[in-house]
Amino acid sequence: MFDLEAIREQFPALHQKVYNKPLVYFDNAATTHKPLAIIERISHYYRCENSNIHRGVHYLSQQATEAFEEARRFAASMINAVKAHEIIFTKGATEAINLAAHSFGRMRMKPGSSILVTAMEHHSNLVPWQQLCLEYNGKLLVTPMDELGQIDLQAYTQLLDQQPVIVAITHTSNALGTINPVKTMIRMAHDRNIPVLVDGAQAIAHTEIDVQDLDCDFFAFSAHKAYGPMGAGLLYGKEKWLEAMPPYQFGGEMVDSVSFDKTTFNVLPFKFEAGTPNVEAVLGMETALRFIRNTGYEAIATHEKELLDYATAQLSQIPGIRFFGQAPEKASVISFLIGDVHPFDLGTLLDKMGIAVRTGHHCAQTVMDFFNIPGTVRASFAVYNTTHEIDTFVAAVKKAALMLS
Amino acid sequence: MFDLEAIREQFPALHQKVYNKPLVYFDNAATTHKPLAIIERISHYYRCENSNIHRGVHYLSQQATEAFEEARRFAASMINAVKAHEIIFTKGATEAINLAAHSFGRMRMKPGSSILVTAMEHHSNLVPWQQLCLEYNGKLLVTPMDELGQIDLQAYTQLLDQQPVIVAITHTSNALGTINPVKTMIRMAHDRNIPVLVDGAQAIAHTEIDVQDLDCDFFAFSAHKAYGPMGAGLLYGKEKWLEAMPPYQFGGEMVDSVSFDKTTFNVLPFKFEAGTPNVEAVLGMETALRFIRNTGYEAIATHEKELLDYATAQLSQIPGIRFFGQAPEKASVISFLIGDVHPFDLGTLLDKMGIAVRTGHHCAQTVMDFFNIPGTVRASFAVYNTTHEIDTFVAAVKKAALMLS
Amino acid sequence: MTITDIQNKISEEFAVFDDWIDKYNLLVEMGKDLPLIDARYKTNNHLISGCQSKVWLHAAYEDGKVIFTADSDAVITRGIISLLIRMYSGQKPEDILNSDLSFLDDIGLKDQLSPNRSNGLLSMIKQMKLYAQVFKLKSDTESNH
Amino acid sequence: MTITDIQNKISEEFAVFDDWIDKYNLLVEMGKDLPLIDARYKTNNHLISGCQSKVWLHAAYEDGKVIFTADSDAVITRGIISLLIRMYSGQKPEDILNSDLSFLDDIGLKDQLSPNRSNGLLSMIKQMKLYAQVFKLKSDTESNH
Ligand SMILES: Cc1ncc(COP(=O)(O)O)c(C=O)c1O
Ligand SMILES: Cc1ncc(COP(=O)(O)O)c(C=O)c1O
Repeated sequence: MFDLEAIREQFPALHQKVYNKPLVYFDNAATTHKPLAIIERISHYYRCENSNIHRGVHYLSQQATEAFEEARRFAASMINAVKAHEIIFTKGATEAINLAAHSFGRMRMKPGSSILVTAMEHHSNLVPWQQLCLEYNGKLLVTPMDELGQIDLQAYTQLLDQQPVIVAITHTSNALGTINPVKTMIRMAHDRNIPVLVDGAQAIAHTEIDVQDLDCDFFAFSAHKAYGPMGAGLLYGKEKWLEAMPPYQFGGEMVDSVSFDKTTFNVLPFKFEAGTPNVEAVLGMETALRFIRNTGYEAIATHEKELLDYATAQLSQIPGIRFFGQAPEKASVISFLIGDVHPFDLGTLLDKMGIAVRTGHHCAQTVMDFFNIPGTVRASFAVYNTTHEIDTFVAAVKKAALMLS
Repeated sequence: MFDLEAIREQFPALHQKVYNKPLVYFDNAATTHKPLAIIERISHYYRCENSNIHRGVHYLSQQATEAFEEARRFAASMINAVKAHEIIFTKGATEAINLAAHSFGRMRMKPGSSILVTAMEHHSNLVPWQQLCLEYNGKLLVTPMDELGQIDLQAYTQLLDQQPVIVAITHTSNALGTINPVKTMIRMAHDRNIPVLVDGAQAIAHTEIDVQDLDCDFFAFSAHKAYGPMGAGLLYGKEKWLEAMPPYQFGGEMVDSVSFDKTTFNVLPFKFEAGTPNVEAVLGMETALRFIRNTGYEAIATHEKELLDYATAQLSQIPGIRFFGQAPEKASVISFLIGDVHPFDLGTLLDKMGIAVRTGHHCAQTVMDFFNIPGTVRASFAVYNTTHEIDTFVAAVKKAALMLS
Repeated sequence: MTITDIQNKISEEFAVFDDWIDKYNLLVEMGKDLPLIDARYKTNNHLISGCQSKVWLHAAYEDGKVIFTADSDAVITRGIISLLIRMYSGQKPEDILNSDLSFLDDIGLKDQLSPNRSNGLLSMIKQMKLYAQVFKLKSDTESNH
Repeated sequence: MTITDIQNKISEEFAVFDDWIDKYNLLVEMGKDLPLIDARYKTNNHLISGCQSKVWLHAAYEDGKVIFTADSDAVITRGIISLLIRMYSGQKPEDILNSDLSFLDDIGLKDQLSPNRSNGLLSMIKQMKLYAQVFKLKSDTESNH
C-alpha cells in the first residue's frame, strides 16, 4: 500500500522551512532529497565499515569489498543486466556518458563518421558527442522534434540511413518531460546494426528499466536524481562493447600489471574504474535503489501521474500560461512560462514563497532555442510530493504572475 | 595541545572489534578513518541543505552553492593557492592526474615528446603519463632511485636536459614513505622551463602544503586519505595553465553556450567540472581540512614521527626483517618483509589478530620490481594511532613470523 | 546628492514595508520605470553575461562624472539595476570606487546580490567599478599633462 | 573415498581446534607438505592470477579420474590448495562438478575463499571445475562413438 505520509516521514529535508515558510520542493529533476535510510547507510559505513577496497586482505577491506560488489550485483538486477560486470560505477550520468563517448569513440570513430542524437538532449548527452565529432571531423546528426516535444520518427529513420556509429538518446527529457519511445528507436537502430546509448538520468527514479528488454547497448544514470547520494552513478554496457573498448582513466584497480614499458589492464568491470572508488556513495546508491524497489515503480508512477495531471489542470487556468512539452507520454515535469514574464522573475518570487523550482535552460539550451525562449520555469515532482503542495504552488504562481504583469 | 585521547574519541571507526579483537588500523595510506565532524557534516547536508548547485535561484540551491564555493576558497587557502578558481574539484587524486594528463597533454604533446616521472610513482601518477606517451609516440623518462628509496638527483638533471613537456613526481611515496625534495626538483625543472605536477595524495594529511612556495604547476590529492570522505579530491593548477588547457569532460556547468554546431565553455573553475558536482563530499573535504588545520600540521608531524621511530626501532629487533624505503626524509609508512615469508601470509595472520595492514604491491609495481619482491607488508600511521597499538602490532608480527617460518 | 545620501533615501523608501512582497512590488515598479538604455547599446558588446537574466550596461564620462545606462530582460533584475543607476550615475569615479553596498542587506535585497543568483548583478557592479577605475585613470593621466 | 567423505575427514581434523591460530597452524603445515607441482608446469601457462599470491594448477585425466597438482608462492594459500587437491584429485569429473564447498564455512576458512581475498583460490576452484567439465565432455563424446 502506498502511504504518502509514511514516505514523507522518511525525508528529513522535506520538513524544513525557508524564509519561514514550509518548503515546497519541486526541483526534483535537478536532484531529489534523500530518505533517512541513505543518510544512515553512509553514517554506518564511516562508523563501522570504512576501508579502501579490492586489494586489502584485512577484515574491513574484505567486508567493504563484499558490500561494494553486492551493490554492483543489486544494481545489475535492478536494471536486469545479464552480468554484474556490465555495471561500471561512475560519479554520475555525465561521467558515464563521457566514458562511453571517449572509449567507444576511440574504438569506432573514423574521420567523417557521424553520431545521431535528438533535439532534446541534456548538454551531458550532447556536448560529449559533439566534441567527439569535432575531434574526428565527423558530423553530429540531430533528430528533430515537433512543437509538443515529440521525436520525429520519420526523420529518425532517414538519419539512421546515414549510418551513424552510435545513437545517443535521452529516455526522458529533463526540460520537457517527454518519454521517448526508446525501445522502438533502439530496434530501428539495431535493424541497421547501430548501437544505442540511453541517457536514463531522468528515468531511473520513475520507471522500471530492463536493459535486456530495451536491448540498449549502454544505459547511464546518476544516483542523486533517484533518492541516492551525490557522487555515484553508473554506466551499463553490453559485455561485448565493454570488453572491446579501451580504458578511460588510468591508475589504481584498473591496472593488471605495470612496467615502465607497458601496462596491461584489469578485467571488467575494474578496467573502467580507475582510482579509489566512492564506496560510500555506491552503498548509498544501493540503498536508494532498494528504497525505489520497495516503494514499487507502479505505485510511484501512479502517484506521480496524479500529481502531473492535477498540477497541469490547475496551472491551465492561469491566463497566459504556455506549457513546453506536451507529449502524451510524459514524466512528472512541467515546464512553463506565463505571458512575457521572465522565468528568472517568476522563480525569484516563488522562492520567496518557499517554493523551489528551477528556472533557466535546464542544461538543454537547444530546446530553448527551438522554442525561441530564454528558459522556462520547471516544476518536477517526486514520489514524496503532494497535491496540497501543488495547491500552494499554483496559488504562488498566480500571485507572482499578478505582481509581474 | 595535542591530546591523543581526545582525537581518538572523534573517530568512531577506531573503536570497533574485528574477530573479537580491538581493531588496530594501520592501513591509513590506503584510506584514513573519518572524524565524527565529517559524518555529521554529510548528514547535516542531506537533512538541511541538499540541492543541486550553481544554477538554481531557490534558497536551498543558493545556500548549497555558497557552501560549495566557500569550501573551494578554504581549500585554496589551505594550500595557499593564489586564486580560488585554481582549485578544480575532482573525485580524487587519480581523476585529478588524469585530467591534467589528458588536458595538458592535448595542449603540449607532439609526436616524440617525452614526459619525466620517477621510479617510485603510484600507478595513478604513472600510467596516465605512460599512456599519453604511447598515444603520441613519445617517450616516458624515469628518474631512478637508490636502494634506500631516494631519488637520484644527478640522473634527474640529465633527464631534464631531454626537455620533457612535464615532470610528474610524487611528493611522498605510498610504497616506501620517501618524501621527495620536490621544491628543489621543481626549481631545477623550472630552470629549464619545464612545468611540474606534484602527486600530493600521501602528503596532504601529514605536511603543510604551500603551492606558491613549492611553485608547483599542478598539485593533486584525495580527501579520503586525509580524514575526508570518498569521492572528493582536487587538482590545483596555476591559472595560466588551466586557462589554456582544453576541457576534460563535457556537460553540465562546464558549458557556457551550446548550439548543435558549436559549444563554448565556462570560465574557471567550472570549465573542468562537468556534471553535478559531489557537493556532499566537497563539504566533507572542507570539514576534514579544517580538522587537520585545527589539529595542526606540526602536532601531527611530531606525533607521527614518534610513531614511525618507535615502530621502526621495535620492528628492527625481529630477525630477518627487511625494510623497503629508508630515506632520511620519510613519512609514517613502513614497508617490510620478514625473511622469505610471503606478504600475503603475514597480512592474513595479522588480520586474524585484528591488525589491518596492507600487503602487495601498493599500486607501485615498478617499485616492487626494483627490489625484486612480490610485494611488502605496509603499516602506515595516522594522527590517531598510538604506541600501544604499535606494541600490539609488533607482538603480532613476531607471532605470525614464528608460525610461518 | 552623495552616494550615501542616495543610499539612505533608498533605505527609507524600503523601510516603510515590512513584508518582502511589498519590497519586491516596489522593486518591480522601479524595474518597470527604469529609463531604457539607448537601443544601439543593447548589443553583445555591452552584454554582461549572467546566465539566467541578461544585463546590458553602458557608461560615458561627462564633466568628471560617470553616466550609466543599463537594462535587463528580467524585471526584478531591472529593479535592482535602477537602484544601482540612481546611486552611481552622475557620480565621480572615486566616489563610486569608494562606495559599498552593504545597505542592500538592510533593505532585504542581499540575496539578489549573492554570487550565484545567476542574475548578473554582481558582474554588473564589478563592471561599473571597472569603468570608474578606467575613467579615473584617464582623468588622472590627463590632468598630469 | 568420496568427496563428501574427504570433506568430513577434513572437518574432523579442524574440529579439534577451537582457536583460529591452531587452525592456521595446521593450514600452514599442510601448505608446507603440499606435494609440489612438477616444475615444468610452473609456468605462466598454468598460472592463475590472484593479484597477491600466485597459484599454478595442472590437471590430467587418467582412467576416468582427474589428477590435479598445484602450487602457490604463499603458504596459507598452499594450505588451502592442499585441501582442495585432497578433495578433488583422483575424483570423477561429475563428482567434482556436483561438489560444494560449504564445509569450509564450518571449519572457519570461509573468508579465505571470499571473492576479494586476492589469493586466487576462487579462480583456482573455477578452473578446477572447468577442467572437470572439459574432461567430462571429452569422455561423453568418446563413449558416444
Ligand atoms: C537528462 C539528463 N541527462 C544527464 C544529466 C546529468 O546528470 P549528472 O549531472 O548527475 O551527471 C541530467 C541532469 O541534469 C539530466 O537531466
Ligand atoms: C601516491 C598516491 N598517488 C595517487 C593515489 C591515488 O589516489 P585515489 O585512489 O584516491 O585516486 C594514491 C592512493 O593510493 C597514492 O598513494
